[in-house]
Amino acid sequence: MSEVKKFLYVNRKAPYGSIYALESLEVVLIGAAFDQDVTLAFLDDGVYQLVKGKNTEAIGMKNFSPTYSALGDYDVTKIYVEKESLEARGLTLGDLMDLKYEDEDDDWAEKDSIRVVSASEMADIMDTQDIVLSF
Amino acid sequence: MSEVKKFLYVNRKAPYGSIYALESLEVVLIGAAFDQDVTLAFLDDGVYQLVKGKNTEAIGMKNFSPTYSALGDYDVTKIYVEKESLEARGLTLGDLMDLKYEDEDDDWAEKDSIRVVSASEMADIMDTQDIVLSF
Amino acid sequence: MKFTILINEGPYQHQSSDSALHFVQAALEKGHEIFRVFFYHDGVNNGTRLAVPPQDDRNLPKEWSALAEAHGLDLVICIAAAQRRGVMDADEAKRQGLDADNIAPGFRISGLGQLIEGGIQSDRLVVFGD
Amino acid sequence: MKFTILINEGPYQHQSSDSALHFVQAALEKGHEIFRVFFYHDGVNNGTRLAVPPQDDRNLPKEWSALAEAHGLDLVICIAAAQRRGVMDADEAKRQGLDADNIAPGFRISGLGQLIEGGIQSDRLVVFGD
Amino acid sequence: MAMLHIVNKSPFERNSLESCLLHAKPGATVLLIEDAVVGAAQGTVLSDRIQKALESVKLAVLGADLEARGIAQEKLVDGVNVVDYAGFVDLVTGHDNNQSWL
Amino acid sequence: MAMLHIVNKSPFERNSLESCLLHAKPGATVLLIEDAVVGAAQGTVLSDRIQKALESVKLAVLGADLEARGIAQEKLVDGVNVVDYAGFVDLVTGHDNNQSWL
Repeated sequence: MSEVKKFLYVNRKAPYGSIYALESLEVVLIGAAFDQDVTLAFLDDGVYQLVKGKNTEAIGMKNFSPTYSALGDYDVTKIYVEKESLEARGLTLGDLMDLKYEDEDDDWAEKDSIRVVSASEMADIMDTQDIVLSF
Repeated sequence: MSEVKKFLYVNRKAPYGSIYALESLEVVLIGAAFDQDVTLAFLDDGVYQLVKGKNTEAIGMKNFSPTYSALGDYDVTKIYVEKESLEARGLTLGDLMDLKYEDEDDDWAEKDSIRVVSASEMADIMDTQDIVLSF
Repeated sequence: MKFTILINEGPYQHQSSDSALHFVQAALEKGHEIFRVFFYHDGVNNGTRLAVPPQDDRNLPKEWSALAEAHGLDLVICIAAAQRRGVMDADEAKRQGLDADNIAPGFRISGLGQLIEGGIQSDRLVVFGD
Repeated sequence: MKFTILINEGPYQHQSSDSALHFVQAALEKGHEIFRVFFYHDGVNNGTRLAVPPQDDRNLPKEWSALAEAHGLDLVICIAAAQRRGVMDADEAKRQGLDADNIAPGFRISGLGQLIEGGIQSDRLVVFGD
Repeated sequence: MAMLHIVNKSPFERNSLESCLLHAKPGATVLLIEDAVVGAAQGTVLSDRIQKALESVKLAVLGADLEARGIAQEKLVDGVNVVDYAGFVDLVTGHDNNQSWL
Repeated sequence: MAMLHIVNKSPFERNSLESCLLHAKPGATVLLIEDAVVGAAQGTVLSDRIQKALESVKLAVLGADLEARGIAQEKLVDGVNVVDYAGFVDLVTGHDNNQSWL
């Protein structure tokens, strides 16, 4: 049981209306320490979690957007966002935060963590996982 | 503030998957003692609350269907069910429990509590309420 | 105007307690009266004094307690919903033979009739939930 | 096979705790092993000993405690989620300066790593939620 | 009478806004709070439905919830009004009754 | 690999079944539990969608939840399989992985 497993975190809910987005992120951060093969999927209303320019002052909650930017430092570098979900909500990649990581296998070149994929590609990603965590 | 107010209980959720249906019913029973003008509305998935022939043994929960039949005894006699909601779910009035009350203004004649109304009629019913309780 | 507020969800999991808190604060600032805040379903979980959220997060039960103290709010937890979910005051814990209670200051446990009375006595009743 | 179960919702409000309980019972009857049941989000509220549901209703925290005792189940409550929502064991209550705790027998409080470890060590992880 | 309808869930995820609009009478106001605010944006699969709804009802969104989801006011469907919590209170007192679509 | 997808919400209320079916690959199984079981009935606005889904995936419902909602097995769309909790366990062990659509 010491082999590396493929863990997928599926995010389908908007942030702040419920706590799932925040507490899901807390699992990802803790899970990063276990050296497994981690992938994050954002689809349906989950894409709102990555929208930039949030200001939570008036709702009195902590803005946890900066944590997504730190994911690269935790070696969480595979972040898939579904194209159809963005389009249905009038969003484009430009509306999302610019998440980066440094690729240690490529002389620490800075690369994009977010990859926009079709629903069909997302289905393929889901299909090949060992553990799918949804909240 | 001693006048009678119109209280509407709006039921839009299926039973057993969540507790709202059961705990809504508990409010209706307590509220019946306050001699207000009470109406119950069942629309969207709320219509499943009134479907007959339920058996909750295998899910290990108490079947609270019989409580709906007791509503007439609590003078809760206006139960509106939305036609469009039934139709979308392949249900007819015949699939629902046969809820009755005895009309004290009509020599205690037994009458139907459930009235199937259109969405437009439901909108009119909602519009004339003082207090709308949704769970 | 006189308001009664109904809260159907516990703190944090859903935004309803936050939204209700901001609504009540705004209503008070406008000079309205809050006749009662009634906590039902998982809403009863707003009334625990054992919550210790992270330092940089809001403490919702404490915010309700503080608001109640500052404005004399009547925060009522439904007894039936509270029994199901394990929210107890000292009397109720004793009556049930339990060895502990967890109710926060400013909250009281009472029956569903308090919700209906809130509806009757207030000009407006607003529901916050999932 | 070896299972880990994740429960994201509290008892009663949603069916997830009931569904998970029946699933675990069925898995045990088939001879499978339950490596761990992890309670996250409002799921931590399954671990209170202060719940007193009506006599004719099931007592979910007690059913979990009983199942844990009968089969040596490892019932783990997430510490961060529990702190937010007020589920405390004696040690944690003391550490936080609280005057009471409410954890039910058979549950233990630990970190999120226990969930990840459950995923790694088990053949299957099944999630129950809202 | 004019009624205030309060919707708090994303219309991309749940049917509550759709059901609300089916039952809101002309002259009513529909207030979007919490996750429901995302439904008022331009360029979504629901924008036309929102535009059409504005022919018979008034639509408002809670600005605090809009900001928290990173949606700029300029991105709202034309005719949607933005209110703060004080405005939310005024909407409740300014209508004869209200209903939350949970 | 064949995946088990678990859906627990009514498809008349939420988008989770729709999203699940969009992502379930041919050969996968979709299990409906809790409130989701109502989606497997005949004669609903979704029956055609369910019928079509059966061309590429297997569909099962948890009998315990079906009974609790008063839906007779004869009223299910043809081809939908009914399982008990033991059958639920077998579906989990009989597929390579599983995903809950919460």
